[in-house]
Amino acid sequence: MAEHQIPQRQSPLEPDYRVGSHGDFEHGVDVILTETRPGSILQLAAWPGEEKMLMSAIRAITGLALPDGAGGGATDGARAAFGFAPGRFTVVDETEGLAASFARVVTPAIGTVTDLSHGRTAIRIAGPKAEWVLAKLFAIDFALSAFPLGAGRSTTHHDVFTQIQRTGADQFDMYVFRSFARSFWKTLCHASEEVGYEVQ
Amino acid sequence: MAEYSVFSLLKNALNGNRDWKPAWRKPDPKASYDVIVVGGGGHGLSTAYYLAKEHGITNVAVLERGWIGSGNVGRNTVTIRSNYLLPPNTRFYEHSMKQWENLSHDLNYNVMFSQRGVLNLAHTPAQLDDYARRGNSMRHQGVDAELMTPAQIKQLMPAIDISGNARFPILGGLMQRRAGTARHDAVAWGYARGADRRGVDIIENCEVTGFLRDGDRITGVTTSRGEIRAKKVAVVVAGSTGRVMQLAGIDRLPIESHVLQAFVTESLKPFLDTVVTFGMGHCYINQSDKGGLVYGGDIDGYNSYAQRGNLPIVEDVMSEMLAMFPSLGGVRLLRSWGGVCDMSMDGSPIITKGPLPGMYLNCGWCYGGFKATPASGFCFAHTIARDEPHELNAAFTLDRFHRGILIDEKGQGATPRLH
Amino acid sequence: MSPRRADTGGRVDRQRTIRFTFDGIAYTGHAGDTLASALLANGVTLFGRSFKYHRPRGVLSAGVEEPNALVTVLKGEFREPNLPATMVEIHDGLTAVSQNRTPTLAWDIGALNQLGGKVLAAGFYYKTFMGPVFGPLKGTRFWMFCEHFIRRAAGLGRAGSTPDKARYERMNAFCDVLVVGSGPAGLMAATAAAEQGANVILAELDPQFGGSANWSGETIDGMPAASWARRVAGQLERHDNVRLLPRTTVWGHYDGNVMAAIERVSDFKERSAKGEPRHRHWTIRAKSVVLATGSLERPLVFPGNDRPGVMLAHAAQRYANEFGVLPGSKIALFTNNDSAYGAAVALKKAGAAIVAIVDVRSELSAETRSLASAAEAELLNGHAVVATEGGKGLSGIKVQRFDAVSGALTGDSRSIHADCLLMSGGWSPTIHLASQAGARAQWSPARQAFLPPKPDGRWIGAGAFTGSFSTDEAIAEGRAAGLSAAGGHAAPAVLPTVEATPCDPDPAPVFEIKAKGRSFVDFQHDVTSEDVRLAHREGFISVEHLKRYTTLGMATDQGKNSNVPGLAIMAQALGKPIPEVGTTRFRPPFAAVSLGSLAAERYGDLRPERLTPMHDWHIENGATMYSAGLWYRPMIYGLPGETVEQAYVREAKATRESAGIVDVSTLGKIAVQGPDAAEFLDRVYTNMFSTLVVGKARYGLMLREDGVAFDDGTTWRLGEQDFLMTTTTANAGKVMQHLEYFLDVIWPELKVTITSVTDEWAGAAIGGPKARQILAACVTGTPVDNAALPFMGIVHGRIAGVPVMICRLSFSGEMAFEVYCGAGYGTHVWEALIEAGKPFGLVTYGLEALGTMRIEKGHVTGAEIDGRTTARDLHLDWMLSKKKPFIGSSMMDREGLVAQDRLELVGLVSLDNRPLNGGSHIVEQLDEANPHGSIGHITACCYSPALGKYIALALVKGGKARHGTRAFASDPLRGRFGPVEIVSNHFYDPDGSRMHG
Amino acid sequence: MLITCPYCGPRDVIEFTYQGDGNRERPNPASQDLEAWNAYVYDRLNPAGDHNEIWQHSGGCRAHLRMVRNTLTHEISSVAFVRGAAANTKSGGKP
Repeated sequence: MAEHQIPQRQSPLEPDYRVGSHGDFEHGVDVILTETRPGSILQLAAWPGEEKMLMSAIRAITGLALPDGAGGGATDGARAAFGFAPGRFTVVDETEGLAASFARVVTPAIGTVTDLSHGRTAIRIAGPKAEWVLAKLFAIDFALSAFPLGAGRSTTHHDVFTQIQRTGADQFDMYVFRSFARSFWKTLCHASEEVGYEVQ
Repeated sequence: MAEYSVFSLLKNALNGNRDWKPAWRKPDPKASYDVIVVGGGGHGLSTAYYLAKEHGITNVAVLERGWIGSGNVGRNTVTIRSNYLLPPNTRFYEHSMKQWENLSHDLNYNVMFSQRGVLNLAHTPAQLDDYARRGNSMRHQGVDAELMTPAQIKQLMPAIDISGNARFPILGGLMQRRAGTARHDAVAWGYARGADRRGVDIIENCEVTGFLRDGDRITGVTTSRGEIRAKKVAVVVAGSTGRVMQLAGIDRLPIESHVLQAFVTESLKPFLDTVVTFGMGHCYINQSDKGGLVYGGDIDGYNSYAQRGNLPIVEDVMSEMLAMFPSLGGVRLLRSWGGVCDMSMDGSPIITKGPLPGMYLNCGWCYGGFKATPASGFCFAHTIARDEPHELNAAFTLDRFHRGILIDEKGQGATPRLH
Repeated sequence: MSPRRADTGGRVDRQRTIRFTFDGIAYTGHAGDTLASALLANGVTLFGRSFKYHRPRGVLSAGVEEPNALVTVLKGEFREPNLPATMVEIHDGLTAVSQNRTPTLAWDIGALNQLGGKVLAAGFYYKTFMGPVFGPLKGTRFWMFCEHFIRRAAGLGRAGSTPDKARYERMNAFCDVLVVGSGPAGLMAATAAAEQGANVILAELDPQFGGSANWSGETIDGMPAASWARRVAGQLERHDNVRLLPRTTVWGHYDGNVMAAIERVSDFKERSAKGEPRHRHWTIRAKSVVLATGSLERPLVFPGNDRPGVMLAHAAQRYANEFGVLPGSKIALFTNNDSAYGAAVALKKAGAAIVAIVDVRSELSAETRSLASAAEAELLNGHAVVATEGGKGLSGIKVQRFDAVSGALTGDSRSIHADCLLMSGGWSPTIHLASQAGARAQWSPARQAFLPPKPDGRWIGAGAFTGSFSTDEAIAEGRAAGLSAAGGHAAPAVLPTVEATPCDPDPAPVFEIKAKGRSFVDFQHDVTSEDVRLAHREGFISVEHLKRYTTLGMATDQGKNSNVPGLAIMAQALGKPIPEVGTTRFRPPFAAVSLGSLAAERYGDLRPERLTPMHDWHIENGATMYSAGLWYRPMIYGLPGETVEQAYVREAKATRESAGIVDVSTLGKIAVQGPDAAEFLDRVYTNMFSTLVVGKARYGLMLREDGVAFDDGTTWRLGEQDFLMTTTTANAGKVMQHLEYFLDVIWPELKVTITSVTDEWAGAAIGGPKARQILAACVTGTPVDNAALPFMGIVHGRIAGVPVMICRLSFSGEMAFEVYCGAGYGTHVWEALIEAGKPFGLVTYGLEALGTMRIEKGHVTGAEIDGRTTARDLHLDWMLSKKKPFIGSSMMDREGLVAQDRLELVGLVSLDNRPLNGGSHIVEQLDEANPHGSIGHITACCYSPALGKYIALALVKGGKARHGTRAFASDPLRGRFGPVEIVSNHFYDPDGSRMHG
Repeated sequence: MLITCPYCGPRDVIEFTYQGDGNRERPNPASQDLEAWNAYVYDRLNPAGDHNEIWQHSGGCRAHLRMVRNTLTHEISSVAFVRGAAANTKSGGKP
């Protein structure tokens, strides 16, 4: 039998991922939508009292220093991490294999590592109207003062549970369940038509 | 008091309608009664009516905190049906249905019971099988039920979307043609007038503030209008059961009080002559004789006595309604309101003697109490008069929860918000 | 002469002509007109018909409270009924039609209802139609017969039947201060809050900010009030922390200051931009709310008060000052208060003649008298209007001397020629939003109105909302409210100065003139003052009984016009003060709101679709999809010409003969990790998991706390502290919540993490005698023989280069394997398996074949674990460990759960070789004509290719004891009756030799 | 209704799942006291006024919260994690 290369992962959005400008773009493209396709998406959990240990592990492996506080997070472009629940963090890396790195460091005494690299789909919205479009879908305050750079939020658009991280002044990365991703993508595109959007 | 009829209407019209008398008296409470019915809602009034009519017990007072019919009998979405799955429920509600069929005549009051049919839409083959099970259960107990095809449904209600590309296409439905709607307030008023004509005292603005006791035994009530004694005290205050029973020292019951919202649109030319329910979620809708669409959905899902709900349910219900009727996007919501429901631990009611000596309890109607109004009063009156349940309410005991003899129509267990 | 456009005045753009039609007649108006103002400008007086008597009606108001002038707007096939013409902004191409008339507005056959007159009084329906005691129309049948005709005449506008193409959207907003209403009070509040640095949203239901400033004719800071308002709004617009929302009605005040509002984004446009919604449903979470919602003028109740041409006084002032429209040329006024005098002066200025001011009060202030002189009006103080004259328009009024204290009319009546009568019965503050929030209104005997109580911290009021009707007060209160809402302090400031005509805010307590003729209280519903008195006579005396008995206040204006007059008439009949009759609590919405906006993005797309990684493959390969909850799953992969039954029989047969593969990605999957994971599983499952070795899986059963069966599935031990639990597709979410509850609330000491990994893994179940050979042909990195992969064993390997996890377990009863890989590789692995299976005759199969094979095996699913059955009922009692407590163990033996007559799982075989139906019941004695005696029902059924018979699973009383006996399937719903044999639920390969291999 | 989750801040009620009366005590798992089990599963306090109840922030951080909420006004007077608050959230402020 022939040896195979590991294939490229299939995007759940494919048939509905239409690169180009859409909606009311004649008046300007106010948001850009992309699927960022990171190689690794992990969820890390610390036992009560071990949160600091876990945060140091995150720092050791990703170089990201998370601020204290609920939803605190950081990003350096290639990697991102944020808290999404008490003692729980999402860590994302462009490259694959992050789970193995963490498995070595996050001992059973500290907490657990759960690999969701396939199970979550990462969608980015960027542009001056990003807050406006997201506010159509999510009942959280996207203003920079309420949702600082790097911070993460767990919320829901009807049935679609979503983690959102602010990765720029007008840029947000959303992590949704893969099975819902296509439906959510269509909803997001629909909501973006008013401001004109481009898929890259 | 005069009979109502087309002749009395004509005679009074000629008189400028000046000779009409109050539909029920406004008596002051007496010092004691044979039976005190706490709660002047539909079930309390019908209990008093049947105590008088069926059992000759007329020395009865109905005590109402506000105005009669101010609770759920005047806040529901008026659906009447007996399309239940489990035999204790089917039997009970079918008895009620038979009472409804002659109720206007019985009460000499037009409660506008209209057997326009109730249709439950099914959206998956599994759901259709589920409905078939229920419909067949009804048929095996002598209750009418039929399955309808999408084409038949479309014929019945042309505005409905039966297209296959709907998110939840309609594969068919379970129809009970004898089911329908009634004018909710008229039910309270009709029973009040009927009870009053048989000698029952209906006492409004009379809030029960406590129970009189002789040892364990309940011997009467204290009220905002003084003490009233009675041989028997019947509590029938669904929606306020927790509050009233607390006055009797019972603070834990297999009941949570939840708020249920209901909605009506602006008046439209009638286009929907059947009650229809959406199967992928929870939404039920009918169109009143005034033309408003009257509809509702799930309870808000948390304990509340506030008769006021919140926005998410409003949005859910509208979304589901438009999934059925996509042409109604421009139709406008006129009014919403909330009622407080006794959500029981298995979704079925309680009609029982006790739990204290001298006391009788009727509660736990979840959000299906309106259609039960006649049978509930009928059975409760029987239980009060004979000190034992009628065979129709023998299963609706309070101890069934602990004994595990549940009547769990939805199979959700002790999670009231899901019933 | 009829209404007309004045030569000057108003904010309409007279340079821009707009063309529209009403009832098929082409009209023109100006930009800025409402449909009402434009039609008035064209001389139209007849706008609609009332609900019950179909009486001709004109326009009563100029705003959201309009009860009479309701129209349907047509957009192609789409209809939007019941819109107040006063709220419809005209645009080119607007097509509106009148409602509730047959055949035309001018000649309406429904007006014959008026002949019913006194018979049709309140309560009419309750007193007749009870029907005969026998015959075809006995009981309620007679009512239904009559109802059929009543419904034909019922209803206002007609809803369309084509789907609404418009877009509706939701918008979530957060702010420090929401200001509702942009009159002088609202503008001042927004400015003050904004200057404190607060995030402010200012919502105004009209297109123009300014409220009463737009038509009061007053002067603020030396400029016309309307100009002042425009300037302030302009300043607000320049603040970064202020969002201005025109055309936005705040209609709901929910718990926690969650405010619901509807913005009419593009209704006023001929065409909306791409992606632009028609309505936007705003949900605004405001830390504080300033209610500056103003007040509503009340009609007076007197005979003929509903004739077209009778209008609220301030409405006429609005038409003149905002739209440059005169509602008449010879105008009379009828009032119980000072405010109408300002209207008289304004209309005089705009070019109308004021023929008379009829005031119920005999004593008037000098200022008031001078206003009457300024209007050059004959002042008839101590008088009342006792009749109106005319047909579909007003021609005159009759007045008589009136004593405001006794209500007595004396002397002869006198006719006055007038083509328009303006009335003012005082003002009611618009307290709806405060009332929705739970505030109890308080009656002010001075203002003769319900006023809001003291602010409760969530909201604060300002201006006319609080009963402070002068602009001076509005400005001061607005500023104070804005500061307070923003948490600031009232710094001394120079407030804008107001020049206004003096106006006593207190009306005379006169609501009704009792004279011969019908006096309307609720215009739309035709409730007269006599109806209110009839309700009193019959004992319907509490405000709620009054409303329900007469339908007063139930019309589309929700009592905005009728509420207080109705209460006042009842109070007088009872001889009690008004507040003792009761106060109505207002409910959302403040004004009617489109259903589409509330559904927003869910309109047309109710819930999201959940797709497996192989979804597109299934579609491309001919699968018929089945919607299961939110998921889509292949039902069959039909060949051309095949029926569903033929397809699943072929698929199941091929699976049992060679091999089949099915997508099982939808199964719920939960990662259970941590040092206490095994202990946790022991507690939640009825059977043991701590004894499970790494690399093996076990079938588990969960009960609810009450001892009833909950869910089942296999759980795989991937590591000492690492389990993968699977659940049924339908219960995945519920199981997750159930586990989280116990971990968080009951056993917080357990170190366990649970995570939904349903979407992480693509799953394919491959089963059949050749399944192992197929795996052997494509799996690398691990053997898959019996030694390496025994029953319930787990191995890790690769397929087509992709890491996979394979567990040997079986739902079909065949030698079978579940192959899991990262979801992103799902299609890749699926295709590799299919490719590998080709030489072995591998088929893809769907849910129908899956169901068939599980029925043959007697496995249970949601149809049997239906929330009422116990482990014993399902013959799963062997899974109930006696060595440990588990969830449900203490309650599963209660008397009701172990009773003899419970429904138990059995198998059924059709003895007449015809299909059985799901949901069919089982009886011992067949009685097709009169079905009865059900002993159970069929939960699932199929044609069994393995047995060559139609079989079913059923829940039957007595269960096992009936094995080998005959009964009948009884399905009256579908007319299917037939004999069955009751057998064990394990139809096929009961000892499991095939799956153990 | 807004519920202020100690981790996520104020969120709409739609994000939360009601888990009922928070006054119930689950008997010892090994207990055979059926009355105690029955009372735990079926009998609920149902006061008109302040109510001690359990909610889950199922549409957010998924933590279970113990709240005191008034059933007449829906006002929430206290919210806390059922499980001891994680050190991480103690050390920081609200989001």
